[in-house]
Amino acid sequence: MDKHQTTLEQSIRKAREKKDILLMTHIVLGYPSFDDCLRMVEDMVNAGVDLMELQIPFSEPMADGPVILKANAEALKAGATVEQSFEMAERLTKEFDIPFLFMTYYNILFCQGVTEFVERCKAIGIQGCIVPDLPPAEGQDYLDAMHRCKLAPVHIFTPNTPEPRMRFLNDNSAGFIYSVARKGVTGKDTAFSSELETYLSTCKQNTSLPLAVGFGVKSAEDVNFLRGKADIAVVGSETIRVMEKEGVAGVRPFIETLVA
Amino acid sequence: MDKHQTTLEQSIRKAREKKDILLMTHIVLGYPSFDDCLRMVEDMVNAGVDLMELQIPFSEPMADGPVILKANAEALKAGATVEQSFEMAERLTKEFDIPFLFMTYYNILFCQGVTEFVERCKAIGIQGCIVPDLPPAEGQDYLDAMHRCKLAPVHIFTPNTPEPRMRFLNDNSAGFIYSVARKGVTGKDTAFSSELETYLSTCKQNTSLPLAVGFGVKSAEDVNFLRGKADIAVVGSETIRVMEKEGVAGVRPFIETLVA
Amino acid sequence: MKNSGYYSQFGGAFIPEILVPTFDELETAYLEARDDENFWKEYLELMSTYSCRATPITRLDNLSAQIGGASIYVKREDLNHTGAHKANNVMGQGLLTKRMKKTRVIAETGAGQHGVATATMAAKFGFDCTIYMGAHDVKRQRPNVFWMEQMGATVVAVTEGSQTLKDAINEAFRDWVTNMDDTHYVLGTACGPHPFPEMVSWFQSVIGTEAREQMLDRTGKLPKRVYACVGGGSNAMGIFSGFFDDKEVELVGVEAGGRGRGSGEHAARLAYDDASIGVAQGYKTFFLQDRDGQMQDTHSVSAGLDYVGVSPILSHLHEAKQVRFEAATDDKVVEAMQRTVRHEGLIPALESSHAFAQAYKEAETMSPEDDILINMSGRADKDIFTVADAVHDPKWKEFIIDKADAYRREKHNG
Amino acid sequence: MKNSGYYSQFGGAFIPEILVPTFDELETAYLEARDDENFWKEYLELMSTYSCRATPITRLDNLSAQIGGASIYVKREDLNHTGAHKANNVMGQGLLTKRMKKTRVIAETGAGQHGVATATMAAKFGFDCTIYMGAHDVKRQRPNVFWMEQMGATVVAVTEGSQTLKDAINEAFRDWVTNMDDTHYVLGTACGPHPFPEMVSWFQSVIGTEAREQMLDRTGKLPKRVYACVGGGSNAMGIFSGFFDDKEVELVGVEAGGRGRGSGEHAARLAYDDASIGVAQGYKTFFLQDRDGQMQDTHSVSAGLDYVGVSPILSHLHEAKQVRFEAATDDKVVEAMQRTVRHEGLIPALESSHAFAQAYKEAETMSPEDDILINMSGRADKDIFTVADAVHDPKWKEFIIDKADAYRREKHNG
Ligand SMILES: Cc1ncc(COP(=O)(O)O)c(C=O)c1O
Ligand SMILES: Cc1ncc(COP(=O)(O)O)c(C=O)c1O
Repeated sequence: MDKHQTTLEQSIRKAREKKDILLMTHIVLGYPSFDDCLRMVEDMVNAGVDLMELQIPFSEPMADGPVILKANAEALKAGATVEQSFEMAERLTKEFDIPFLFMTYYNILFCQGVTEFVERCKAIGIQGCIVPDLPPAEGQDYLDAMHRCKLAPVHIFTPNTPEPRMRFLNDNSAGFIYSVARKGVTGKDTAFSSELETYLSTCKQNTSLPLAVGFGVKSAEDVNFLRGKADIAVVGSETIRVMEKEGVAGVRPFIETLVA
Repeated sequence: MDKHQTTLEQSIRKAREKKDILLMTHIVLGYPSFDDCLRMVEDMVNAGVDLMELQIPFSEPMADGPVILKANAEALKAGATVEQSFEMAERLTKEFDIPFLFMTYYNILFCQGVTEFVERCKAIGIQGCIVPDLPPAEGQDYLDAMHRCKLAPVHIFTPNTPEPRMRFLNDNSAGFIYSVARKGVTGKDTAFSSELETYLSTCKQNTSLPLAVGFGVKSAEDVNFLRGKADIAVVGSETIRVMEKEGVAGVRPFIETLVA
Repeated sequence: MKNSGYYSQFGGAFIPEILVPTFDELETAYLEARDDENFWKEYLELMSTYSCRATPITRLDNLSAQIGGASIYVKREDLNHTGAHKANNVMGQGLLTKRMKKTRVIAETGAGQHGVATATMAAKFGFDCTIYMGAHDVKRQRPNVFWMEQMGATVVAVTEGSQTLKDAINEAFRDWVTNMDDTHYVLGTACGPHPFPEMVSWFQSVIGTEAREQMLDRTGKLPKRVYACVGGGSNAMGIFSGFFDDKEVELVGVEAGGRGRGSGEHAARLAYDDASIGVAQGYKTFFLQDRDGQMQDTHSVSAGLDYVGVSPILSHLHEAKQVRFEAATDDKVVEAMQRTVRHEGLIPALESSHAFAQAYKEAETMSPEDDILINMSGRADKDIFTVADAVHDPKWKEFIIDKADAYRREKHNG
Repeated sequence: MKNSGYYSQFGGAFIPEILVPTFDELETAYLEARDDENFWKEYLELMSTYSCRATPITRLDNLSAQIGGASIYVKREDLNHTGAHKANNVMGQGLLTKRMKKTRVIAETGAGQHGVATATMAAKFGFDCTIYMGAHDVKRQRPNVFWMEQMGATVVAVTEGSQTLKDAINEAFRDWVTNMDDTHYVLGTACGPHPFPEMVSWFQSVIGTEAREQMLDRTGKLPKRVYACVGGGSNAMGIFSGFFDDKEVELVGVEAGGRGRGSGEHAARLAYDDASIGVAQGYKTFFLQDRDGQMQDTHSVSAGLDYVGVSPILSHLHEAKQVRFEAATDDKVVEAMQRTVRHEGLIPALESSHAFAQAYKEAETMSPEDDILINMSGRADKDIFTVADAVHDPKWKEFIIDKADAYRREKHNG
């Protein structure tokens, strides 16, 4: 993929001019309900979140841990469809002035038709996609469509990824690189150590894109650690955990502690 | 075994001079108790029984059917021993003037010592033995001891026994031949038919000894059928069945119907 | 990734980025093993000393006569150690795990058969072992769980999703993405991301290689048709692969027809029209899914065929018309099992009984000159709870109730 | 009777007169079969196509290393069809039954293993089949009863005596004395009246013949000791007979030590001093009996060794010091079973585990140059109720209680 600069990347770079580090959060569309999602997004944006992943629920979320897994299952049980997810996303992109990405599994795209899916993303103002079970080698159609639509296909760096592969992934990505800070699925703890620092600097060396770091971020301390080492801190499962424990109203205060 | 005439045979032949057919009954020593056995023998003798089998209980009565099987087990459960059986038999031979035989399985003899067992039989007035799991080929010691003591080793003819084997069994027997009227264990029904008549005449042709016929005799009609075809009608399980149904007191009336 | 592992449009490796190096390593190890003559020798040696390969071929004398059509032969994978063809695959992957110097294995299991096989292999090789099993299946298949635990395996009851096989697979992948350094994931069937479909089929090919030779030895000719049940597709791939070059041999895959066509309660991905192409669990194939791509609940009397996807290689062979797919319904399957038990003294697993049901049906219309071959992928004697329920045995229920009462009393008294 | 079948003072045929012609016929058929080369060929052919003979020899790599003494090999009779060496005997007697043109078979069973094997054989040969089983064992071994019934056998629960194996034998004889014309009694072990001990040992000798050759092939030498569990003695006779001419091979029979020497709760007829010579069930041997000759109650964790008598041939070999007898206690047996499952992935039947227990104990004191061979007479996976109880698995009990509750609800609702 040749290195056009996407709107997503531009927005990130612009936001970074004003902030040391950006905050990206994650919700599962339709969990606990679409109405609650709307409220949570509103609260998060008001609390200062800079960009958001909207996960379209899938019945087999292979790369997700227990918290998000359950959220996927509950959303589907409550009847969430892909169509509803698109409608909700369209509303969110219209109402809130931050970049939104879709996160979902490949079968959702595949069953909609990859091109149709991407074109509809474009139409409703989604700026990028994260598809964790679609390596670039399997996803040429997808990459082509994203490229055509000037959307950002985000790929993932892991502590296991060799540097040549990082460069390959970078070449196939746009918007930013999503770097996972440890092995395993979403929602487990990571020790924020000097080892992690080394890893992040390797990541930086192998991408020209902004760097998001995720998996396990759950406190202002964690976010602070990433300041200067990454562009975006990703808070995923922890938001859902807070919401499950304290209700939708608990999300905003939690986010505010992170950006404080 | 050379053909000495035993006291048993003599008694049978003498009794037959007065009666068309003799009646032999069967009890299991110690069932339901030794006292009840005593009473039953008394009643049977008074009712006109001509000779009796006293079964020493054994834990594995392979050739017995359910009624006698259970009687064996109950007697043992109540604590019956071989010693007690001997004591009871001694008392019976003293008190009642009919021939008594032991019926039991070989292990009882074997564990006492075959010679000791036989000598003790002699000493207490037992006139013969029926050991259904001891074919002559396995029982030379036993045959020798019985012969020495002039006791009667009784063997069994069955509808399956070929004639040469009948003659062999006859040669190894004394007292009488016990002819079973059908296949199977004790206590099951037999159809008293013309087939049976043919079988009994074959039995007669192959023995010089009196012929007892058993297995399934349970009414005056059955006994009548045997008149002229055999010397002794054997009533086994049926007496025990009657006793179990009607109590010890029911035995005498039952026997009386048979000899009427 | 050296080879994306496609069979026409099916297959691939749709895996989380973190597993990419692990799959590279696995593929390399697998390809090296395939190139190394000694590896296959060692594998055959292991299977002939630890299990009882070559497994025999048995002729069904009574049923062939009764049915009055084709002469029926059975490949006896039920005689394998642990009671099914699953042994072939796990032992092969065990050798590969050793080769990769890993010390821990994980596996998914539905019926429990693959879990027991993997736990057995782990005990034999001295590996740590964790088995993922849907909580629903843990309940249904306690005997298998018992043996896995006795083997030293940790059995994790997966309470996510439909709590069955597909969820156990997802959970095994979740473990793997955390522990790939020392852990090999012993996938149990010819599904999943490349190289699993091909690799599992390779290990199972021992069935077909033996069977072809045995049929020639025994009858002087090739069978007219070969039947195998199809869950993920490994036993079918195993026996079919012996006959791929024999165009005159018709290969018949038999899926779980459950409550029948149109009932929505079955697991027939290729024989019925309810499945569509999709990508899940790391590979592209026909899945029983809704229009959004969400996987649907499946149903079968046999836990081992009760699965949403199917080997991508079989999807390809289906489209290429090299394998014919049929489905046998629950009632016919139980009937075929009982008939085989009653008249031949063989106890086919409910899974395998699908192949028997279809073979009996077709044998009738064939000539006594024709031979057919059924793959008896496993034995049912360990599935007694399922089988007793399937045949509604009242004495069994009484026995269980009495046993439970005794356990309850025991609890009370001490 | 052509030959009274004595082994020094043990053996004989103490049978009711009505069975004499039947035993004559059986002995004649047996002797003719022995003389007929084709019979043994047919037998081997049947065993290699219907079961998986030759069964392999497996080396216990992990436990040999762990124990650090002798190198331990296992003869895998567990891989037989129906899961134990019992298959060898029943298939042989099945051929003989056909030869005698009989159409019905009966058998006794304790653990149920021989009952399942006989029912299987009957299904295969198309014989009617009745199995006698102590009512107590019917309760303990419902899974086996279930399979016998599925095979079409009638299972009669014997409510006489101690309601276990010996009573089932008595009852089978009672059936036979009624139905000898069309019926063959398939005795399950190397006991009973002549020719059973010799005939059953003959069929089981296939184990020893194979094992001797396999050990030579594998290790280039004979094993120093051979271990087998001893119930009636058939699997022991089977494997030992391969080595009778090898004076350097020590043969070790392992009986059920139950709760130990002196406890009165065991089934050790030869290893302990509690048994004496007697005659019961048609033959003379060592029995656990009281001074009057009444058989005593025995105890073992394994139903298949829980028997009052023992093969007369083994009693002879015991006296002749050609076989050494030991007893393994219940606790050591369960431990040996668990150890074998955990570290080798083999699931020896509780019966077989007696041999494992003794072998492990002795291996320790031997040199790594020495090989020993254990006969794994059967697998335990069908005995899950007994095994789960023996290892006190709480999850198993919960499972049974839940299952029972479900059955109860079902009854209520429909
Ligand atoms: C006996 C048996 N047969 C068949 C199967 C189905 O698997 P596959 O289609 O991979 O052979 C299973 C799965 O558990 C099984 O246990
Ligand atoms: C697996 C197994 N081993 C051993 C035995 C004991 O019998 P035998 O001593 O005749 O081999 C039995 C009897 O049921 C058995 O099932």
